[in-house]
Amino acid sequence: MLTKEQVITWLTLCHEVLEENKTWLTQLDTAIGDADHGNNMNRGFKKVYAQLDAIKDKDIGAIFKATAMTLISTVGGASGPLYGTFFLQAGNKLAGKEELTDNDVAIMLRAGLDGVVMRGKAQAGDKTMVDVLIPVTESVEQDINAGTPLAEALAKAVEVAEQGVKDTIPLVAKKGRASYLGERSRGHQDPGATSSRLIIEALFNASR
Amino acid sequence: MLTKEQVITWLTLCHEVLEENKTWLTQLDTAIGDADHGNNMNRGFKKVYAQLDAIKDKDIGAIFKATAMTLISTVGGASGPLYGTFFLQAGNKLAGKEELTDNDVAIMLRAGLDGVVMRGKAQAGDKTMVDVLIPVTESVEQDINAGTPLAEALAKAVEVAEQGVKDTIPLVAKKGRASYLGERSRGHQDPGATSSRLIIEALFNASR
Amino acid sequence: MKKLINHPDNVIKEQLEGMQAAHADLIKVNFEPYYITRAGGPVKGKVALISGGGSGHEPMHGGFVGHGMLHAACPGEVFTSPTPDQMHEAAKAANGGAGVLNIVKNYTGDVMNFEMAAELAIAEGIQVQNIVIDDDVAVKDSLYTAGRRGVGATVLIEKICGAASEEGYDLKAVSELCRTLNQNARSMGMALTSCITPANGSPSFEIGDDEMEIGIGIHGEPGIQREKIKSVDEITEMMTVGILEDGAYSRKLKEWDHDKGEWVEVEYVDQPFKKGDNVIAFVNSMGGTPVSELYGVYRKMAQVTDKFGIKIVRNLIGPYITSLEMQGCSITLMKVDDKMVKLWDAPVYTPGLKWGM
Amino acid sequence: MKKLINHPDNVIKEQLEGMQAAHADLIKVNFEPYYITRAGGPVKGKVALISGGGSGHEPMHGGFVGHGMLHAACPGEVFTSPTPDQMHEAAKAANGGAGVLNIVKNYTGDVMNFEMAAELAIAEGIQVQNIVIDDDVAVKDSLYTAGRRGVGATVLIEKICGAASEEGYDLKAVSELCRTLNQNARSMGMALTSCITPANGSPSFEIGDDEMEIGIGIHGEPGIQREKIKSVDEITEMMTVGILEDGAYSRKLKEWDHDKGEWVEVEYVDQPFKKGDNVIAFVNSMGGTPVSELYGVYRKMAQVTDKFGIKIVRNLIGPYITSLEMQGCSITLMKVDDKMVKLWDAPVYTPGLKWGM
Ligand SMILES: Nc1ncnc2c1ncn2[C@@H]1O[C@H](COP(=O)(O)OP(=O)(O)O)[C@@H](O)[C@H]1O
Ligand SMILES: Nc1ncnc2c1ncn2[C@@H]1O[C@H](COP(=O)(O)OP(=O)(O)O)[C@@H](O)[C@H]1O
Ligand SMILES: [Mg+2]
Ligand SMILES: [Mg+2]
Ligand SMILES: [Mg+2]
Ligand SMILES: [Mg+2]
Repeated sequence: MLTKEQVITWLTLCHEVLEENKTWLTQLDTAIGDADHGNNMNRGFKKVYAQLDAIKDKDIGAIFKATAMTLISTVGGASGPLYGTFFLQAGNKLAGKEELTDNDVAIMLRAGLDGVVMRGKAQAGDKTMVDVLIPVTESVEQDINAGTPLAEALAKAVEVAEQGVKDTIPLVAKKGRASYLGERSRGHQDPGATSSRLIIEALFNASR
Repeated sequence: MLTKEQVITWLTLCHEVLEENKTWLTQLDTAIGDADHGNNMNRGFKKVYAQLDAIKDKDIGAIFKATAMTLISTVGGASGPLYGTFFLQAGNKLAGKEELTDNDVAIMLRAGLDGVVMRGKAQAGDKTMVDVLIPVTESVEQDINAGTPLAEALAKAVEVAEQGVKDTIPLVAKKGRASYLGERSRGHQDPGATSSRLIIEALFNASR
Repeated sequence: MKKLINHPDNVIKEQLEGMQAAHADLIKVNFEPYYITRAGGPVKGKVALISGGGSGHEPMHGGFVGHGMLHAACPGEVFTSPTPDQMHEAAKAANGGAGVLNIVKNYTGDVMNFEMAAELAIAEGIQVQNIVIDDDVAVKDSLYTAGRRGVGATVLIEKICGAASEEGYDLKAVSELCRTLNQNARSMGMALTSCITPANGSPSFEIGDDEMEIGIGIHGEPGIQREKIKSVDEITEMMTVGILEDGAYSRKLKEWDHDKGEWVEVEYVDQPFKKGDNVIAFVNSMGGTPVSELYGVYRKMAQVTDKFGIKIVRNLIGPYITSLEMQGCSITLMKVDDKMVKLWDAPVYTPGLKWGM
Repeated sequence: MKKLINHPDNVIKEQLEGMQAAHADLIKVNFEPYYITRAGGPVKGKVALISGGGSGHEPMHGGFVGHGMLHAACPGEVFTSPTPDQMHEAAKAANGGAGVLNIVKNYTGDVMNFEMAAELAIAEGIQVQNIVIDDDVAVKDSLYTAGRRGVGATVLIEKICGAASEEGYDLKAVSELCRTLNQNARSMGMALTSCITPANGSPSFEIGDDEMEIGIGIHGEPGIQREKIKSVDEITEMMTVGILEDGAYSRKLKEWDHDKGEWVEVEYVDQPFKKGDNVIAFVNSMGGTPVSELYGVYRKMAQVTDKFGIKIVRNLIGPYITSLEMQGCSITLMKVDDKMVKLWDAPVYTPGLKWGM
């Protein structure tokens, strides 16, 4: 189960880790993108964090939707609409909730992932954030279905996410800016996959 | 005495030394000017050299005037009109001559110097080519008046020229581009004084 | 970092303030959120042309707002697509009742954000179309990439469509013209140096003194290929031939179907240039390359087009779609008919492009 | 050397060829010797405005040949004054029977070469005047220097005098206007980087990553002073205040006395700016600084002029008088009356500056 407080903690932790890892994410985006992913994500979650106090009494669906709108209007680039849509779809599915069951968390991930894919049309192996979000969602769904406690399922999700990030390294990008580089994108870790991993890790830390 | 052949040799040697010292002169002009003096002088005397064959049968006054016109129309910058005027005025004084007496050489230098000063209005100590041309002219005039053989007088002129060049180093420029630098021009050798020294040295070598 | 800026966080705001102060007769800058409209307000009865993208490409797009060109522009952070709320506010401010055409450069971020913006506007009953510009032949295969990038053609298209809007073309007609122009245009770019975004303070890529990047976009990113620096003739020939010999290019682009009321994917196939084509030739500086060198490029480019039997009927030479202070250039060729040339010649009066009035 | 060129020896020729190919409707390039005239030939009955100087400052001056601005331009080697024969041929080609005004930037070389050229033309019975532009306040004392350099004001003066010539001003009247404008104008420049002349292949000066040069000219030479890099606000304030607080400036300039038939030295004293003055403000890129940064400069400059009670009535922002690919900028302020503003607004149609037609 995830209380509303834990949801707020998650978003707070997202802000913290994205601030901490801003330079690193931008460096990753420098190699195969346009050197802004860390700045984009940090700008977005800084604003999300700044507004948390004002929205923390709404239901979780509304909190996610407000988060989505903030991300959409402050991040820009590819990641803005993608993460924005993630939270928008998650928020749609969880409208009215004051806390999330373990299954709700799986539903949230699935809805978010579906949103990202709907927006960005990326497939597994395209070297994008969905290379983290797909295995993470599948892993959490399986574990929750099997009755694994949430924190445990999310602990595993962090490992799966880390693996997903690593798996992007040898890939040739087929979506986003990195795809222009063709073969030159091989050997580099995808920045969006990396930020997804950080967000999943924040979720795990919030769930403990 | 300077035969017409020696005059042609002088201009040929000017071409050679200015080609050899092109980079150095430009380096000197990089420090306190606009990094073109070597290129300017080389462009000019290359053209003078290329035309020597066509004018070598004219009288010496005419050879100098043709040289002047070539310098004026190919060098540009400050040094083009200045060296152009040097040869123009020298040519005016030596119109019709088929060879130059020792005294003619002194007259040539004085006429050239006067032309440079008339054009450029520089005084001794302004850190320009006249800081070489003035002492050289005075030294040659004195020696020739005193009956010193030309080659000997010019050998001394080379030393005087070298000293004139060295003396420009501590000066603050008051004319030309280097003057914009004010105190920053101190400690650098004047490029135009340096090219004048090379031209005087070429004259000496031609006279031997 | 060798830049004339104050704190990196304030760069865009302050530069927009400067732009507003300089061109108050032409444009009006809105600061929260950022968008730029014409000083005179919306143009009644004319299709509003809106474009936008990351900052760092100046004068594009803000410098192209004004009579005969754009009605509004949305600047994002440096090299980062602007956001749907900006675009939506701009659309509302610029709409003169005849609908809005969003001219979108083909980058995942720009496309997605402009789609969301269009959805917002459509939901409010504004007529909107999004046309995606994708002219960069350096990106070869649309199946395995995000498709060709939108680069230099954007400038030419904004000019010509702007004139069409002034002439009273309706949304459908301007959209159709925009689509055709995009299919008629191809570009290629190269870089001699990288550039530095204010936020990062260090070059986007390292490059040797004797190296260049071929097939770059406009975001300071490395290109398709790194090579030893060549002569301007060799570089220009390579780029021009690359453009002229580029084959038919097919891909699907998303557009709004006004009848169905939904996004549809339409397949477009660009036909290669052929002998006898009339073109507008655009030699663009990436920001740090002076116009003198662009003339060197133009010289060789004109020789190559000539050899191919392609006639340059108009040209544009200068820094119009840039990557901050990057040194390098791009070439765009766009096939035009007489009608398009007339629209090109029509008066334009913006901070970045002026003639005819 | 990061340049889009072929062999350094051919740079000027090839770039002029490119320019000719690109702007055949506007200009005609003569190659031996180099000069650029209007495509239509001399303008009958109008004073011919001629300028020239080293190459490397593009679009100045060749890019300013055309309706409403120059009648001819003489490009020298890079950063080297052109020669009298070029100027003389240009004068003969451009003279429409109403005489020639040579607009000369105050550099020893330019001044001497243009003097010799004027003498040649006068000897052939052409009416000529030379007006020397010297607006660079970084050079303080005319007694101990070659005097103030001619920099940014040149562009504004060429535009306004060009319009005056179109309006039919005679040689005396255009000369008088030119003189007044020069006395009304002051400039200051700074550099973040050096530049590389093609012939040399290495930077004109070495400069640290955290350093800048203040008080530079336009020939890639070091400035009056080196400092640690500062914020754009500090740099702009320092330059603008330097211009606005510059005191009366007195020096002698050589002009041709048509009655006496000889050169005379005339003393001119420029009066400082004062509260209530109307000015044209020109923020110029040295070549490598993108227009976005110029807007940052403009923002602060406008704040400073405002504080001084000086009103900016027109502006020009962009790379117009450059030093190859140098990064940096210059500011020019020129006091104008209504008549001058009207001439500024008059149509101009050149490769480098276009409006009103
Ligand atoms: N079509 C897509 N679907 C999913 N993720 C994508 C897509 N395109 C890009 N991304 C992700 O976005 C990341 C880049 O984000 P960011 O740098 O913020 O945006 P931009 O590429 O516009 O500069 C990439 O690393 C990738 O993971
Ligand atoms: N007024 C002057 N009188 C005499 N010599 C001068 C004068 N001004 C400049 N010079 C000389 O010219 C030299 C520079 O020549 P050059 O570099 O070819 O021309 P520019 O300064 O126009 O680039 C200086 O080193 C100086 O010796
Ligand atoms: Mg990015
Ligand atoms: Mg020099
Ligand atoms: Mg981006
Ligand atoms: Mg010079």
